[in-house]
Amino acid sequence: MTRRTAANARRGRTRAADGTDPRLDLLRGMLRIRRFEERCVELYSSGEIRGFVHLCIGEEAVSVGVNRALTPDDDVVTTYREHGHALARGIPAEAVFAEMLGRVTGCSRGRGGSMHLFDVGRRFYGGHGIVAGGLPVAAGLALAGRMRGEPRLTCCFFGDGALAEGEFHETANLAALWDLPLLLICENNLYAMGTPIAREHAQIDLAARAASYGMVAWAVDGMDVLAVERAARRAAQAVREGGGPYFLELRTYRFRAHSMYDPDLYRDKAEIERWKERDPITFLCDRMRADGGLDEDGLRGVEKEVAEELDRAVEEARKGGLEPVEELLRFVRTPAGEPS
Amino acid sequence: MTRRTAANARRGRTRAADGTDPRLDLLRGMLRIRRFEERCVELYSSGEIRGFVHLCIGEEAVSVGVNRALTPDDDVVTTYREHGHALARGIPAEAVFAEMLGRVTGCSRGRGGSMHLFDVGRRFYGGHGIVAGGLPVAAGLALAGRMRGEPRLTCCFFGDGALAEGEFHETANLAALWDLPLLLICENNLYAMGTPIAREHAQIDLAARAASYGMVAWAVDGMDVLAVERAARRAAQAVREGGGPYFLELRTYRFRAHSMYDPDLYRDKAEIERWKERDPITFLCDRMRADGGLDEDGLRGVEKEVAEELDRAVEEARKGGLEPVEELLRFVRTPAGEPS
Amino acid sequence: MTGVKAEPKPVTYREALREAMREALADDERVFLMGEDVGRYGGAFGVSLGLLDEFGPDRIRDTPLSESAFVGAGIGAAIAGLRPIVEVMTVNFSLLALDQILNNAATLLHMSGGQVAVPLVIRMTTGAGRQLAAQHSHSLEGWYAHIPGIRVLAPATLEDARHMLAPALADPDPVVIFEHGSLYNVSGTLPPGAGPVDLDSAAVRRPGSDVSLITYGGSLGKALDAADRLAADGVDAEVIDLRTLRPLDDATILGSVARTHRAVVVDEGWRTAGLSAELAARITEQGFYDLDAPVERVCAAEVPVPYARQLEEAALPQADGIVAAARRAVG
Amino acid sequence: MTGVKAEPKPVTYREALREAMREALADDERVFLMGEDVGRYGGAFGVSLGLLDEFGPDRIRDTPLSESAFVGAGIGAAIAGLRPIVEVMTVNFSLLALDQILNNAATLLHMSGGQVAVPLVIRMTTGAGRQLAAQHSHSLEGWYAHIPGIRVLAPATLEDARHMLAPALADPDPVVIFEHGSLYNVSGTLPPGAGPVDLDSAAVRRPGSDVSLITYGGSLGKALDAADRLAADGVDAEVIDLRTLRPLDDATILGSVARTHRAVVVDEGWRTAGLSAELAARITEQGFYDLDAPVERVCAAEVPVPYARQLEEAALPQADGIVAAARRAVG
Ligand SMILES: Cc1ncc(C[n+]2csc(CCOP(=O)(O)OP(=O)(O)O)c2C)c(N)n1
Ligand SMILES: Cc1ncc(C[n+]2csc(CCOP(=O)(O)OP(=O)(O)O)c2C)c(N)n1
Ligand SMILES: [Mg+2]
Ligand SMILES: [Mg+2]
Repeated sequence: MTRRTAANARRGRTRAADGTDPRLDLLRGMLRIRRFEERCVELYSSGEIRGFVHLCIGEEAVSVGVNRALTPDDDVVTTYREHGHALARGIPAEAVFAEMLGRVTGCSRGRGGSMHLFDVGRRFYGGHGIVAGGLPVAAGLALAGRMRGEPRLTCCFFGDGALAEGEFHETANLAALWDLPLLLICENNLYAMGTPIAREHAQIDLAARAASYGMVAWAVDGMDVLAVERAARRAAQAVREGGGPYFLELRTYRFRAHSMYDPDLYRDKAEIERWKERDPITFLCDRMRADGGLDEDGLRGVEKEVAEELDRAVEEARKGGLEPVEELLRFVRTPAGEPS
Repeated sequence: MTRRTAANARRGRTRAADGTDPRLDLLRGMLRIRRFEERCVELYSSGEIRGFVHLCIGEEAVSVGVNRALTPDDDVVTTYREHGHALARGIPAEAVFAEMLGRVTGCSRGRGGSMHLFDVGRRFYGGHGIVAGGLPVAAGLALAGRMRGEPRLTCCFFGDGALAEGEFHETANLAALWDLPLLLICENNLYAMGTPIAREHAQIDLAARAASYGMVAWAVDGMDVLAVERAARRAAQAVREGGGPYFLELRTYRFRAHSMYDPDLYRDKAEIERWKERDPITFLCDRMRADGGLDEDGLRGVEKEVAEELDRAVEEARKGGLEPVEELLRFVRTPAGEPS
Repeated sequence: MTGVKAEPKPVTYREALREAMREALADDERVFLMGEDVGRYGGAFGVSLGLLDEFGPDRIRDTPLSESAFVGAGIGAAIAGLRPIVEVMTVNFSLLALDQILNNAATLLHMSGGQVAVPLVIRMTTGAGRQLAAQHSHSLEGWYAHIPGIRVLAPATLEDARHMLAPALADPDPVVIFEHGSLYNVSGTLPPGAGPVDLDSAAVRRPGSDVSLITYGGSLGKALDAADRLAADGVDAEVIDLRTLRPLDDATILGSVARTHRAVVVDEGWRTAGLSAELAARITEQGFYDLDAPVERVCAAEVPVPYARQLEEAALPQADGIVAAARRAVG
Repeated sequence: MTGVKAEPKPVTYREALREAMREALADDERVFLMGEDVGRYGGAFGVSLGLLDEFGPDRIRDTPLSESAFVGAGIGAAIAGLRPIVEVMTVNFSLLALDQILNNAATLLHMSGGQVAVPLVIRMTTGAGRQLAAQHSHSLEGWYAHIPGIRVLAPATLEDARHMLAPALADPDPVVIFEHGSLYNVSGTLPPGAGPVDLDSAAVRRPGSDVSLITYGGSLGKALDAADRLAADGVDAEVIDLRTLRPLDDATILGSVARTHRAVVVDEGWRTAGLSAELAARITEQGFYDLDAPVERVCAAEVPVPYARQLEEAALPQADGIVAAARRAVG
């Protein structure tokens, strides 16, 4: 994107060619993720989705805002809390539902489930269940882009807890040392499972920690999708221009428990309520209403659109077949002959 | 030690009760390590010492200076480059030679060799061959001291290369988070094997990196034993007073190759010569000569003393027996009955 | 009516583990628990729920996400004379601490010529069966059983969950305890007054004369089911619960095979170079002339465990496969 | 005199490995080498000496001491279509990268439903015998052979050192290559014009009819010595070099045992639940009625490898022990 359009986006007030408010896309993107995950809860309760499921409800501004700074050529590597990242990246809701329902039509043919969404066509490289385990892989994707002189960058999402792992440290040093085109997105929701950040890190200013490796690092309000988009665009541009890795700490909060198994007994309800007042969706709606960018019809329209899409998606996903057990051993190794 | 004696030591000019210059001990300590390792080279060439041997020649000021700040109650954990740390800690030269000769009289009964010197009586917990692998163990020793409210601290030596490992990162965060009584001694000799620090770390100011974990960190001239002692005493005192972990980066240089296997082709000879001009032993001698703290007789006397000790030590070490192979499986587990 | 003993009230496997820790913490001030979310959260699987309130944050320590550091710290604390129980949330994450376990915990005693003992207990959840997919479904007990210097335990019953920890803590050297994720909610009653488990002996959970089903941990239930089904058509299977995976109790295993002349090993780990291979090899080495048929192995298929239910079920040992293997063995 | 072929000049195992890498780097621009000290230092064991000058720092990459990061980076680069050769200095340090190898390299293809292939080659030095003590003497090939999704190679000869890399790089999935530290200085001549090794087949290094000695890597030489000594007193031993440790070439192994009716497995790894157990188990499963005696295993003693020479020698498989085991087998 050019500096001018970036500047306009920064003001967040430009009109798209068709005269609609571009913020509507952001709103739609976040609502879509929110409603998608609410369906996940239903499907989990009905026993159709199993295993570990980690919701990002409350954190939608991160996936939607960051994704605006990415091109289809960029790589994405993420965590088990990745429904939002996958949907924002453009993986159809139907393929993600199907994956969680364990269908062969799922984006990982039902072999991955909620934690392991993949879509190589969209350069979406998962869906990693080992905390910080995706970081070295992302560094390697970035290294390949760099060695080939390709314009792409690699965007890697991870949590605040991941920073305590050795794999974060080793990757941060490697990326800074080799000037890798890596956009490091730390989704700081203040908790690693039940452990608050202050009991996880001696230095809780995570951007400062990252900067100590000699890379540029900013802390951003992760509940304001426009601020997230702005920061992500700036960082992405700098990375593309050869500025080496950039680190963004997006301060956010998860409104739901860590996973479906988590009784969530370690957080003070008042704290949760306080954060819900900063709900990224209401926050954007209010701003758009304030300056006339949105009216009730508009909002209802978006809600309806999303509801219809998700109805269809669940319906289609349910129609997906199951991988026959005869196929169990397929994909352990690439069969001779298949292209690598 | 009291602040006053510390201050005197700082001036490095106090006279011991017997009127001798206390710097003489530092000189003797460093010379002893230097000559000890020169014997190691001979014993290696003669095939009596085998395996990996890593010399600290050029870095003697670190072990001698730091050890002055430790009490017999403190714990020491170190690396494979630990002859100097072991000798400074008081492990008899004979026991260390015997270990390298693989004798049952060695400080690890011949099972460890050069890289794995142990002496639990002196709270010397090895001798670790995995780079950064000793750090978590040191944190645990410090944690135990802390949980029991004991006054001891744990001193852990490691190299500049070790900082790149995830185990350093995890340990640094844990130590700072839990305020552990840990004295972290980074022996920065500017190389990790053949890799210069600038190709090892994006941020080569290692003290700054350590400080980013929220602990106090200083860089010190590791070729000036008085400066090392001064800094170590200050840091140790602060740690004992509950100041949490302290990190000292001691800037030094190894005059010899990484190990006996290393042809040392990656360093510019001129660089090595420049550093040799800062030889910690000559450096101290010159200062002592300058202010009358040492004359040629004095120096000859020390050399003679050391030579005689090492002659005896080698001789005694060679007399040590070999562990019978029937004992091979001993110490894999503690035999039932033996105290734990 | 008087003189009647009160019915022991039912407990879960989870509660039995917790009770064992509570007892250890209360009886020995050197004991403490450390790991990710063991405190405020109560443990990823709720095993330590409530212990923080009872024993405080100094002895029930939440750690950062740093498997290598906190396992290594457990080693150091053990060396210093404490008795740490380190919980590694699951075996899947223990790879990040494996260097500390192999190169330090298991090695220091020998490498120091007998000076540095490491009385450390490490607990971890293991196993598949809950649709957690490839990265959260490992069964790597066989890897740990390969390491000289450590003892490896796999409590499969309420009694073992309740009574293995005390002897593990009494062991002067490192002990790794594997808790199968499918067992935590298993509930039953504990025989009152049971004592510490003998950590050197396997247990015959069901005596039988025609074939020995040898297993441990999460597969014990499947083996017992298979035994019932075999009984229905006249095959009398003996079921051995290894309990201790290192060192293996050869006497009990070979004693059983000497009676039945046929053995089926059931292991949720992958087949190649796993624990099942060791059992098959030992039985054949020591019982070659007792065997009427080659030792059968029922293991996990050699595939990263998939999420989809039908695929996961097909990937893991099931009663059907055990029955079929036993039938092949009895020919 | 004309028409005489020039004698091929002697090369070392180290040079053969280097030549294989040079060829790969020259032939395919997607290939690059990355690891600790592979560049300026020339590799801890000198294998890559000179390659930096020839191919430059972009393709001969020195990495920081960060096993997990640079192995993971190799995985990422492979996914992106490059063909990285990652050198992990020794297997002892590979534990720090094992999470990346097991949970990513070996798992991504399946977990992604076939989308994410990882054409990565990892080289590492393995083995004991040079008095490097416990932390530098591991033989963990058996652990790697346990992992579905990866291929494991152990070149034991000059030819294999020279000709295994090309097919390994051609493999669309991860390959781990173990180079035994005692082999680097072995020298000999390479048959001219030899082609890529068939990575699916073991090799009969010495035909024989009385007993099969089955081994790989650093133990091959010991097995061949043992075979010579056995021949001296009339026992004709066949020596099998596995070459590929995963997948195992059952046909060659069982074919040999079908002829000799006796097998001795020689493995420098620890005995319990190692590769030797798998070999013993498979041979018995598939060759039960061919065997005249139980499969013998000659392995490392179950102890952290000690420094002292006499202890280290006693801890490792030696020709004496192999001869003794073969004699037991032939009864
Ligand atoms: C190496 C590793 N250790 C532990 C776990 C278990 N676990 C899964 S998520 C999680 C918390 C991670 O917190 P954070 O990085 O902040 O991400 P968030 O879940 O908050 O998005 C833990 C401990 C794991 N998956 N991997
Ligand atoms: C985890 C690990 N990786 C690699 C090695 C091989 N190795 C031994 S020493 C060394 C260099 C360490 O450098 P530094 O930490 O600066 O210590 P120094 O040798 O300079 O004292 C390397 C790469 C090892 N022993 N452990
Ligand atoms: Mg978090
Ligand atoms: Mg160094």
